[in-house]
Amino acid sequence: MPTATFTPTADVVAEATEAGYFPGRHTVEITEVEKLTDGVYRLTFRDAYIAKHARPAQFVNLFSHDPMKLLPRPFGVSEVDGDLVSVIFAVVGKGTAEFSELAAGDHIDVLGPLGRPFNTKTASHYILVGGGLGVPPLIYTAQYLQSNDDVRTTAVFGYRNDHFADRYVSRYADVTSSIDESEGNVITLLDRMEAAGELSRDGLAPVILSCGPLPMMKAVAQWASKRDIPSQLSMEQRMGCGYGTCVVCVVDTVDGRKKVCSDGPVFTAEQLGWEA
Amino acid sequence: MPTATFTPTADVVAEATEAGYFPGRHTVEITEVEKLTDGVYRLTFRDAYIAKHARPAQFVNLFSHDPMKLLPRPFGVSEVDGDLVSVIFAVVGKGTAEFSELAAGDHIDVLGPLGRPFNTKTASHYILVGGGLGVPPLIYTAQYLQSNDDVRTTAVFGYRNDHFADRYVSRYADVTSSIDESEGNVITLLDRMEAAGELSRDGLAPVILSCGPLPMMKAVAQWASKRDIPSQLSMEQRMGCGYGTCVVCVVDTVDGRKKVCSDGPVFTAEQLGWEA
Amino acid sequence: MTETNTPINVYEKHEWKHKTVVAGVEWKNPVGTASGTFQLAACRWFYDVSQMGAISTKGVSPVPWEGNPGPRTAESPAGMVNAVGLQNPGVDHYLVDELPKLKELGATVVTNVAGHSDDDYAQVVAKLADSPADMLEINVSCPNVSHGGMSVGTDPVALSRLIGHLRKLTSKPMIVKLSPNVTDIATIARAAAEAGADALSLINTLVGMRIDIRTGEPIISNRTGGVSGPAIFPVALGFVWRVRQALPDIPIIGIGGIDSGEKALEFLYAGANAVEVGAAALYDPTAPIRVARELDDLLDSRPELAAKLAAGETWR
Amino acid sequence: MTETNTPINVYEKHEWKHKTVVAGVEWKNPVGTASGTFQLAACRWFYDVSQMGAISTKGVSPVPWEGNPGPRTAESPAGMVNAVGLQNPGVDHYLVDELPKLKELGATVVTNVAGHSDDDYAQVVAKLADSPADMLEINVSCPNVSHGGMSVGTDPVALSRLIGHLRKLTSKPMIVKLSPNVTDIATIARAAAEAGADALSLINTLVGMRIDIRTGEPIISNRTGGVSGPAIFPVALGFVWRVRQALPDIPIIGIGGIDSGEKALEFLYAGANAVEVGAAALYDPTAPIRVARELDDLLDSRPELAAKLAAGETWR
Ligand SMILES: Cc1cc2nc3c(=O)[nH]c(=O)nc-3n(C[C@H](O)[C@H](O)[C@H](O)COP(=O)(O)OP(=O)(O)OC[C@H]3O[C@@H](n4cnc5c(N)ncnc54)[C@H](O)[C@@H]3O)c2cc1C
Ligand SMILES: Cc1cc2nc3c(=O)[nH]c(=O)nc-3n(C[C@H](O)[C@H](O)[C@H](O)COP(=O)(O)OP(=O)(O)OC[C@H]3O[C@@H](n4cnc5c(N)ncnc54)[C@H](O)[C@@H]3O)c2cc1C
Ligand SMILES: Cc1cc2nc3c(=O)[nH]c(=O)nc-3n(C[C@H](O)[C@H](O)[C@H](O)COP(=O)(O)O)c2cc1C
Ligand SMILES: Cc1cc2nc3c(=O)[nH]c(=O)nc-3n(C[C@H](O)[C@H](O)[C@H](O)COP(=O)(O)O)c2cc1C
Ligand code: FES
Ligand code: FES
Repeated sequence: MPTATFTPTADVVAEATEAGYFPGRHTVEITEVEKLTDGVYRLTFRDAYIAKHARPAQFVNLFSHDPMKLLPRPFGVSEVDGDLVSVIFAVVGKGTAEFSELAAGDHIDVLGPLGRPFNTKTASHYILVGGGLGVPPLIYTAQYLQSNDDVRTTAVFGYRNDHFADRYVSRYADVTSSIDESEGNVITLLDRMEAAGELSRDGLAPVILSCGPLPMMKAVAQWASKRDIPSQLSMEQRMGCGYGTCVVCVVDTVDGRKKVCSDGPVFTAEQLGWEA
Repeated sequence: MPTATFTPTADVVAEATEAGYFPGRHTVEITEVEKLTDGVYRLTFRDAYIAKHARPAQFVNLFSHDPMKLLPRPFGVSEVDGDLVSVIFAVVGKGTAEFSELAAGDHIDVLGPLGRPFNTKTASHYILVGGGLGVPPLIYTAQYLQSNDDVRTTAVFGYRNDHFADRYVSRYADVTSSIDESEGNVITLLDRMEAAGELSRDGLAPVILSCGPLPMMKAVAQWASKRDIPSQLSMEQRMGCGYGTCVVCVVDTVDGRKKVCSDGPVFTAEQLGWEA
Repeated sequence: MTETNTPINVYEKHEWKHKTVVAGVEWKNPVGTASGTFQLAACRWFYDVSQMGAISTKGVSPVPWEGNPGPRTAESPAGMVNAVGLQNPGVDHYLVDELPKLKELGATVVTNVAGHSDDDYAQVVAKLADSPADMLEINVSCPNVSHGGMSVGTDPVALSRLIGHLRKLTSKPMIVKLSPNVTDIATIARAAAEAGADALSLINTLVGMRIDIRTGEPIISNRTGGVSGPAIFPVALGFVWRVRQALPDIPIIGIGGIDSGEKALEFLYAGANAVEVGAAALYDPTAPIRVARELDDLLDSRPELAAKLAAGETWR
Repeated sequence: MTETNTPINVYEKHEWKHKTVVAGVEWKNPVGTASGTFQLAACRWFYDVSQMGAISTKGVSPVPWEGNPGPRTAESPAGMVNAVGLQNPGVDHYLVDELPKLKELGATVVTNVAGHSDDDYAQVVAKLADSPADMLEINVSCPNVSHGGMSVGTDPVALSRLIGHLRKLTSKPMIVKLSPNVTDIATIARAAAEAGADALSLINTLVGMRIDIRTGEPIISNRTGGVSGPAIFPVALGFVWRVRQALPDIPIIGIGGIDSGEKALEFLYAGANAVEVGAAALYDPTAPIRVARELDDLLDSRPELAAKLAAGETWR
């Protein structure tokens, strides 16, 4: 069945990298689409380039097969396995509804990896504070840091109800704790960690990496700021290109309006003016 | 793979006919796509309603899977076999290029049958004069008239080179004669028939039913008119709806501009002012 | 998540849950057909046309018009270009044929009026004054005729004069159909309203064209035509929004690229009282009734909006 | 049959076969990037940007502008709506950053100029007068700023005054970029030409919007924005056609919905000397160079058109 209008050359990725460029939009094969919980799916595709280059909090643009829907759908990379790349997404509109109906063997157009990653260069205890559909990039952060002996990771995830991502993040994080709305939120968990003296771990000072709904991230940034814990927040905005050329994806920072896709998605609490 | 924007109800045809309406646009299964010659294909789909109701020179609208391409592509019904309907088409643009890449098991949206058929009510010798991609509806005309003992049919087909439709029309027509550009054109064949005294057959007076390029049809109409042979011509025009509501598909007739899709596609030589 | 993904059986008997009122005229639901894309003789075979909110019929002129020669259409991305040039059999024929048949079926009828001159419009409106038409829709926005049509709809002074004149000829609710091919829609809309329009409908088509790269020549005989279909949806919505901002009270019928209940709903949120479905009916004959049904369901969960519409009010 | 269906390797070394000349400036090929959809820092990683016919850079203002708050975009059928509001780091930054880097790479540069007032434009043009920019493109057509921008581009008197003024400040070839949101494009185009424009580029975006049916509110913070992408292609083509009919001699750059060599070719047949690719570059980063390559091949079989372009002439 003929679909996408976009017809990439035989092997965009190989041709681009050979010529010294980033691969443009290209078509990849889907290897799995799995339902995690109501309205939440995990989609895996084969892309050696993205698998090799993705860094924590970087995202990929997925494109609809419907040429009526031209704009990219950005999703944080949630896991990498060999040359397989996974994203986890919630069905919120027409594009994600379409993606949820894809299956192994189908194809999809992608562009990526995109965005500036979390800064994970310091030897720290990275507390990965995620809410809702902000958790996927934090799963990958845990995975990415797993082999790094100089750091420790603790996942602190808040869910509406089903703890759908715990089984993924717990593969990689040193500690996983999660909570749902019936019990409290990520601040509840952070408070508990503090009370238990677990903010530092193995002598490593805490750094918060967070992704989730805006109110949650603001609360987290302020909570951290009060304790002098540095925090990095991964932001969302509607995008035109995802690679920095159109300036539509802005958030307000203390240095003016910045592009989520290429100045971010990661910003520090200071940049966002979110200190307590 | 999700495609067409159009999502018909479970069974538009059954629901519509049950309620006393014509079936609207609906999705059918393709059972075969066959290449007949360079750039010419025969596409067969399953549609009991169209199979049952189609009359000679009626057409069906086929729709692209690409929602960028919304307008109908009209094609004359070329054959019916049980509940299977065939069309034969040339690849001339993006829509037909897409259709040529479809295969058995794919689906396609259709609307039809549409248009006013040839008048084949008289007991006559119907001479089916077709050129190029005008031949498909004439194949079906021959098929439709095959079981009618009161009439005789002779196919007179002109091709650019490959006589791709002979094997279909000769299944049904009493006589099939064809020619390609290396030898002459349909007028050459008509002249030969006249010379051989074959314009009437079994005492039945000739009526010409024609479909093909405009210059050919004009020549045929004038040739017939000079001999007082009635002729009916099946016309083409770019369409908006195909069912008579938008008035975009006009041709000029002696009674003013008429809709090819619902006043036609069949017009008489008199209506078109094409008498010699 | 898309709210209307259960397929609708458009043939099922349906009791409309949410009506609208446009300039005092009750529509069974807020969805009409758009002028030029509905002909009774064609559409009645596909669905129960009387179930539409209203039927806006093809523009009628004082005498039969033959329109432009073919080809009259070309495809464009997610849309189409047309240059029919208002071919129609004239108002006298309309009065004995299309209109009585539609009324007999129980349809709410909006009679679309075309003209090449003020006098043309006046002749048609005068003949329709005592007819059973429920509303008149004065088309001052057709881009495909060289006189009248769009030229009146782009000039506030000419428009005001025309509408003022027509106002004296009829007490029927009079909708003025506006062109998007203007610099300042608010001024045009205001001119129509102040001259006596009871309601506005917009948009008519955007001027556009296609060229055949095999020949280098325009595909349509008239060269340029009017663009319609999903492609123009955001533009149409923007026009309705701006007119609503400028004129808080006038009833507005939103038109342009509607092919789903969701798109219809966007128009209602932009401040329209009702909408009309045009091009979608061409590539999907039952689209108008499907859109009406989808919208009827979408309004279930929006009681505040539904109540406003039923009271002849709007969201903005 | 589509003529360009062999996939093109945009990374392959390519000798351009068909150049164009716009207001005396030679472009390697007739395809440029459209302003606001190209930033060197982003696009250079995806393809050799110096290979474009020209690079039209993001509108620059006398001082840095922060633009509109987010969200700034919404999707529309086969298109998008944007309301960036001309965020840019200002002309001084441009002169030390984007421009020298582009020239160093060997690009032909069209510097797009933005302003809120005549004086704003004048300041930028004055600063660019001695710069290595190859051409200036005066953007009088941005729908997303409340002063200047589109308001100048829709008023022939204001436009004439502005262009006349700028003409005195620079001898660089000056393109005036026109808005489609006008009643009478021919008058506007003529005003620009008579005031000293060396060329015209069109179209900028059409005003439009989207509403979120979950909230009933506009998606874009600025409420309305500008529509671009394939959806606007036939409208853009119609504008170029009409300007070419009105002004047989002025060089025209056609813009709007171009995503293939075939669509670019339609603009050339409508009378454009060159084209620019905008939105398509957003959802497909290498689209501009692919379109250029596809067009280069299409022109092979159209030697008459190719010869005219190379001589600075047009098809019509
Ligand atoms: C950097 C980044 C990373 C993200 N990572 C994830 C993730 O890992 N998992 C996940 O479920 N979601 C993630 N999102 C949100 C996700 O991009 C949107 O939910 C998705 O684009 C919605 O597409 P749709 O077609 O279903 O919605 P529609 O509303 O039909 O889409 C219409 C347009 O709006 C855009 N849009 C709608 N909602 C959003 C949104 N919240 N953010 C950005 N654009 C939006 C779409 O991309 C599209 O262009 C991320 C967003 C950003 C910016
Ligand atoms: C009543 C009728 C019966 C037809 N029967 C046959 C048939 O049996 N076999 C066959 O090969 N062709 C037939 N045609 C012509 C066929 O419809 C076109 O070749 C086809 O629509 C081209 O589609 P495209 O997408 O490939 O071309 P594109 O040029 O990409 O199409 C763009 C638009 O132009 C329209 N269009 C282009 N060429 C024509 C044309 N010649 N006539 C009408 N619309 C056109 C398309 O339908 C579409 O809306 C018939 C046409 C009509 C009107
Ligand atoms: C083929 C065709 C014919 C039209 N004829 C008329 C007409 O006679 N009078 C009128 O007011 N509008 C006419 N229109 C405009 C439509 O009513 C409508 O305003 C426009 O097409 C935009 O809506 P859409 O995108 O839903 O088609 C016509 C449109 C089309 C496509
Ligand atoms: C995100 C975005 C930003 C734009 N910014 C500018 C600008 O700064 N100056 C300008 O003259 N045009 C600007 N435009 C308009 C484009 O240059 C172009 O005229 C328009 O988008 C139509 O072309 P397209 O359909 O190929 O995108 C912008 C368009 C987009 C989509
Ligand atoms: S989405 Fe285009 S710059 Fe960020
Ligand atoms: S195509 Fe619409 S009336 Fe014939």
